[in-house]
Amino acid sequence: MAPRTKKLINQPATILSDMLEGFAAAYPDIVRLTDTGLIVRAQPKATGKVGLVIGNGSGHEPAMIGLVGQGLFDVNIPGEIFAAPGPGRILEGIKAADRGAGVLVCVSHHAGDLMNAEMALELCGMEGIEAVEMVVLYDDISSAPKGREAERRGTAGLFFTWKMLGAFAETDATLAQCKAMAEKIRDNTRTLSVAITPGTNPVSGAVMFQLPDDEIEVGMGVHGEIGQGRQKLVSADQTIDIMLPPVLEDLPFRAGDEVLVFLNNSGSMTQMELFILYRRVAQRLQEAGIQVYKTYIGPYATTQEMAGFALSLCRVDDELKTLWDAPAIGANVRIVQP
Amino acid sequence: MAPRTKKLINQPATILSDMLEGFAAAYPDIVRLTDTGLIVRAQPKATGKVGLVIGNGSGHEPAMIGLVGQGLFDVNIPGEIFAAPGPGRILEGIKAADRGAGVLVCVSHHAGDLMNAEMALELCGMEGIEAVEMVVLYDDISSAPKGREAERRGTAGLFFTWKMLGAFAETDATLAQCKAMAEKIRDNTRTLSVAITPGTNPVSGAVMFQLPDDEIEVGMGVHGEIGQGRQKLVSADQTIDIMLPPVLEDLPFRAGDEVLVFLNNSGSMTQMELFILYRRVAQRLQEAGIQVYKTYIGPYATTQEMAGFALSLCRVDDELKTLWDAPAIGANVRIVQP
Amino acid sequence: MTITTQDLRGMITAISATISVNISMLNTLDSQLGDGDHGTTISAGFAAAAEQIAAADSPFDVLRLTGMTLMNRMGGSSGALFGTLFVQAAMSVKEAETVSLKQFAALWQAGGDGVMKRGKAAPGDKTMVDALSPAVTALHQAAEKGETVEQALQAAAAAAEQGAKNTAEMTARYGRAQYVGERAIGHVDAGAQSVALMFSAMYNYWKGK
Amino acid sequence: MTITTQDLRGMITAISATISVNISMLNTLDSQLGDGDHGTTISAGFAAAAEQIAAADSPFDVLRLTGMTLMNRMGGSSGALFGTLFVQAAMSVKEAETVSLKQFAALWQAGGDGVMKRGKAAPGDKTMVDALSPAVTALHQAAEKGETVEQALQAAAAAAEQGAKNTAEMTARYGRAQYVGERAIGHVDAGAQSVALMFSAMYNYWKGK
Ligand SMILES: Nc1ncnc2c1ncn2[C@@H]1O[C@H](COP(=O)(O)OP(=O)(O)O)[C@@H](O)[C@H]1O
Ligand SMILES: Nc1ncnc2c1ncn2[C@@H]1O[C@H](COP(=O)(O)OP(=O)(O)O)[C@@H](O)[C@H]1O
Ligand SMILES: [Mg+2]
Ligand SMILES: [Mg+2]
Ligand SMILES: [Mg+2]
Ligand SMILES: [Mg+2]
Repeated sequence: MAPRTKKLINQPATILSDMLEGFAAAYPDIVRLTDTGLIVRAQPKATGKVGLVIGNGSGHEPAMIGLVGQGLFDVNIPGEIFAAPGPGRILEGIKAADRGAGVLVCVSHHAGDLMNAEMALELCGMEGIEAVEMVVLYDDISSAPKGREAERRGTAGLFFTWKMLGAFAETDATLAQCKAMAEKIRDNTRTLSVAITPGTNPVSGAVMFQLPDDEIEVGMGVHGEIGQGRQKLVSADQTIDIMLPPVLEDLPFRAGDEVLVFLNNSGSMTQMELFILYRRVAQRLQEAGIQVYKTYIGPYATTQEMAGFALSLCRVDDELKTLWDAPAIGANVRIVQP
Repeated sequence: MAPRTKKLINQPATILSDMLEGFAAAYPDIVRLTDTGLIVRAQPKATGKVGLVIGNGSGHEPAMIGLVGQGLFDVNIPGEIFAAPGPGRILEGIKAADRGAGVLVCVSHHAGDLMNAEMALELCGMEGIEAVEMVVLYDDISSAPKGREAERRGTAGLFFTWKMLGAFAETDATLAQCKAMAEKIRDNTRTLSVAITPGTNPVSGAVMFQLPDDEIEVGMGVHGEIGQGRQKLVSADQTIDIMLPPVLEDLPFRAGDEVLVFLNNSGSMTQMELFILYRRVAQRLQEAGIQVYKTYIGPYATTQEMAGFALSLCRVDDELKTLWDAPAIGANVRIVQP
Repeated sequence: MTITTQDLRGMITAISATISVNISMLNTLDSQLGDGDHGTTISAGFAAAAEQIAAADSPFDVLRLTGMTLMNRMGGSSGALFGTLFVQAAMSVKEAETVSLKQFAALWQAGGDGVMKRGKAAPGDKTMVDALSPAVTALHQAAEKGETVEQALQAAAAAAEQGAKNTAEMTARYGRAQYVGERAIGHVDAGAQSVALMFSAMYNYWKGK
Repeated sequence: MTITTQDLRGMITAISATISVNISMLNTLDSQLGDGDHGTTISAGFAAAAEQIAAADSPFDVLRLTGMTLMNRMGGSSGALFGTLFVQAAMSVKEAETVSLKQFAALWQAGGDGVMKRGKAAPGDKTMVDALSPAVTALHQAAEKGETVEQALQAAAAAAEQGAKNTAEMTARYGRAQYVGERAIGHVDAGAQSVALMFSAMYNYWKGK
């Protein structure tokens, strides 16, 4: 059949399997594709360490296939495009990640991800698998007001949790400690996104939302969910001046705090633009007396070729700084210190 | 002034300085921005090693600012958008890269880059700086026929040279050996690109070329230079079936060869598509009896938000394999083995 | 008159056939409020379920296998919810060899309760619940009145269809449709329409047998 | 009548002024065949050069500083080529305190040769050379005939303008225009038009002084 969008795919029905086969073929040192469509580490971590698992809709690459590897996830269960995998597949993922010290099922807060993970845990209960915990993560300040944090969506800022939790789960941390660490990172993270131009759904070929040539959408979700509202397209500096204050106020981040900063490329932002944007972030944080410990700029959770970015901050203490600096070697996300 | 394209910049005139300031602020561990607008390593390499320098037009990020660092370049001289820097600035870059063992000026073959580098070397001659050599690199099989390789343009495949030459220049290799190594890698590399949708020039706001909804351009250059000709948009597998044979025939790559494979994201290709494309590359190479040593998939030389990719192969021997596997830690390009 | 295992298999097969000819209609509905994939997704789910149940030999087996297949094949929220619908329905006929109309009403009641518990949506929230809930009520009423299975299914199908239609007047609090706010008004919810198609397919199966 | 250092400074300033009011015309020409930045680029180059030469106190200094500034400020091929034009022109008047018309013709000849050596393009290749080369010929002829500087510049400006116009009929072998192939026909080369503007500005300077 003719491709329905100007994308280089074979056919909508095989996007997931074609992608996973190509991905696994490209990175045999790092990942392996199982018969049941799981992405697992090429070298499983040592026994006696907590396994980290996540299931998610595909179409957001590198999330999450690119985040399986040393210092990151043990197993990813990729679902169809923008649809979380079902509970049976999550259960398989849990089993594959078990190294004898229990498994933490990580959930980026979206209805489908949560429901399927809940059902997978019910299946664990029925099968007598006990050392399994679930942690639900969220960071998007535009998706629910302060005071109702647990209703918020999981977006780009979860990258902080995956990176640092991944490092923590390489230590002798227990399952309960891992869960507490994930919550600690989550509770110190806040994110706000902006979209400039839409992406297209690779299955249906539909443009995911409409945006006039001179407008931006603040608070856009990772599937093109409408956010807080439209604003006029302004300069890079003015865009940061719109986005940073609500992020800072929400936690709040205060003078004297040390933070990690992440600019997530939603798809087709140029690095040029991201560096121009980061310049203003650095200026404003310095003015506010907030110190940047490390910066990460790049794609993590993309929305196909949507142009836009997320600004995410995580407040860190010495423990988190050490975890951030530990090596992480996923196929598409490699964090190593010089 | 109002932005002239839907990009998050401040104004066309300050794109370069805004970008460089933000970039340097984001990666203080890896790079430093000098008063004269050079990007240099935060930690200069030890004295007695050959310095590697490159100047180039900006707008292709991560190329080349993102490739300054350990195991990569010592100095990058970023020019204005799509315009090589002048000879005076290249001369400054040469001086900044000198660690007492000479400097190799690398040129990605484009008229402006070559002329300005030639003039910089003339300036070196006038100033009595002697230990400077120039090497001109090219890889794009669509830009001149076989037999006239030296007329070809430098495109995405130069990534192989930068990576492995960078590793080589961390050893005690001499200037002459470094130049010979660059030529060796160049002479084993072949590349072909395809564009799907155009990017916009961030200075003029102009769309860089026009392409009907159902066509692709094979042989597109990194500034939107028209290639071999238009073809109908076909599936991912068929696209590889069009692109791979001429690449293989040109060197030629033969059964029994070992190769590095690189898929360069020209800007807004999704990783999903690149993995789907890579699947077919791996299949076809296996059929041809050509063994893949390592694969790299990601952006190196982008053309703003152009959608498209380059397929590049480099034939390697044991020496090159060791150089590929050495750690490279640039701001936006980190190659480390698990 | 009771509903046999074979009838339940026939109904799932009929649902699969009906949904498969309505894929683009359901996708179009979903594209107004969501991401436009509901028809593709649910059709793939029921097609797989119809295959899986070929050898199922009890009402419990047919319903549970259908539910598990929908869950794992569809994924996402709708896989979880349509899957839960059938899995919970199965749980209420665990030991039964055949299903009376009263039991039939009760099993959809159990399934619907499972959906509401899993997804939190209540009637009026512009979801599949708005078609399911009136259909269950219609089945209960028919059972109490002593109507035939065919009459009951006809009433349930009509009630589900009306329930789906009514979603056009609502704004959504759950699912992707919650993000379109007031713009949702005027559009029928895709999941509710699927439920209506399910009951209509079951009625047609029964009428035609 | 000779050309003084002050005249050369005045001519560079005049070129800068003329180019600056033609930025969008030059950008438009370049956008037909290249990337649409030629006007912006060359205008920035000459504006910087006009500043740099304020204190230059010999013909060599004025021309060399102009060339170096164009090179470093413009970058790209056009910076290299317009820079080379002036740097090579400077080399041919190294010791001179003033410049005769004959020397003036010779310095542009040297500059033009430098451009052709650097860029490889010959007349007919649809580049700045196609305006430069007839202008140089016109200067030589005027010098041989013993015409005034003003007459010489008028003839050179007219020849350059005609040379630029003629590029419309050509296809390109150098510069970005080489990639548009036959589609180049009908469009004037931007760099050639800049050269025509340069000579026209120099003529107007001389006429107005
Ligand atoms: N929380 C919920 N409770 C009940 N039904 C829901 C809920 N969320 C979504 N739905 C139903 O799912 C339908 C969407 O299904 P589908 O398009 O397959 O999934 P997705 O929204 O993940 O693409 C909606 O039309 C709605 O009827
Ligand atoms: N090799 C060459 N020889 C002579 N002139 C050239 C050559 N290459 C380019 N040019 C001139 O440069 C002009 C383009 O200048 P400009 O737009 O500033 O540079 P770029 O093409 O790098 O954007 C062309 O119109 C042409 O006159
Ligand atoms: Mg969906
Ligand atoms: Mg240019
Ligand atoms: Mg949907
Ligand atoms: Mg140009």
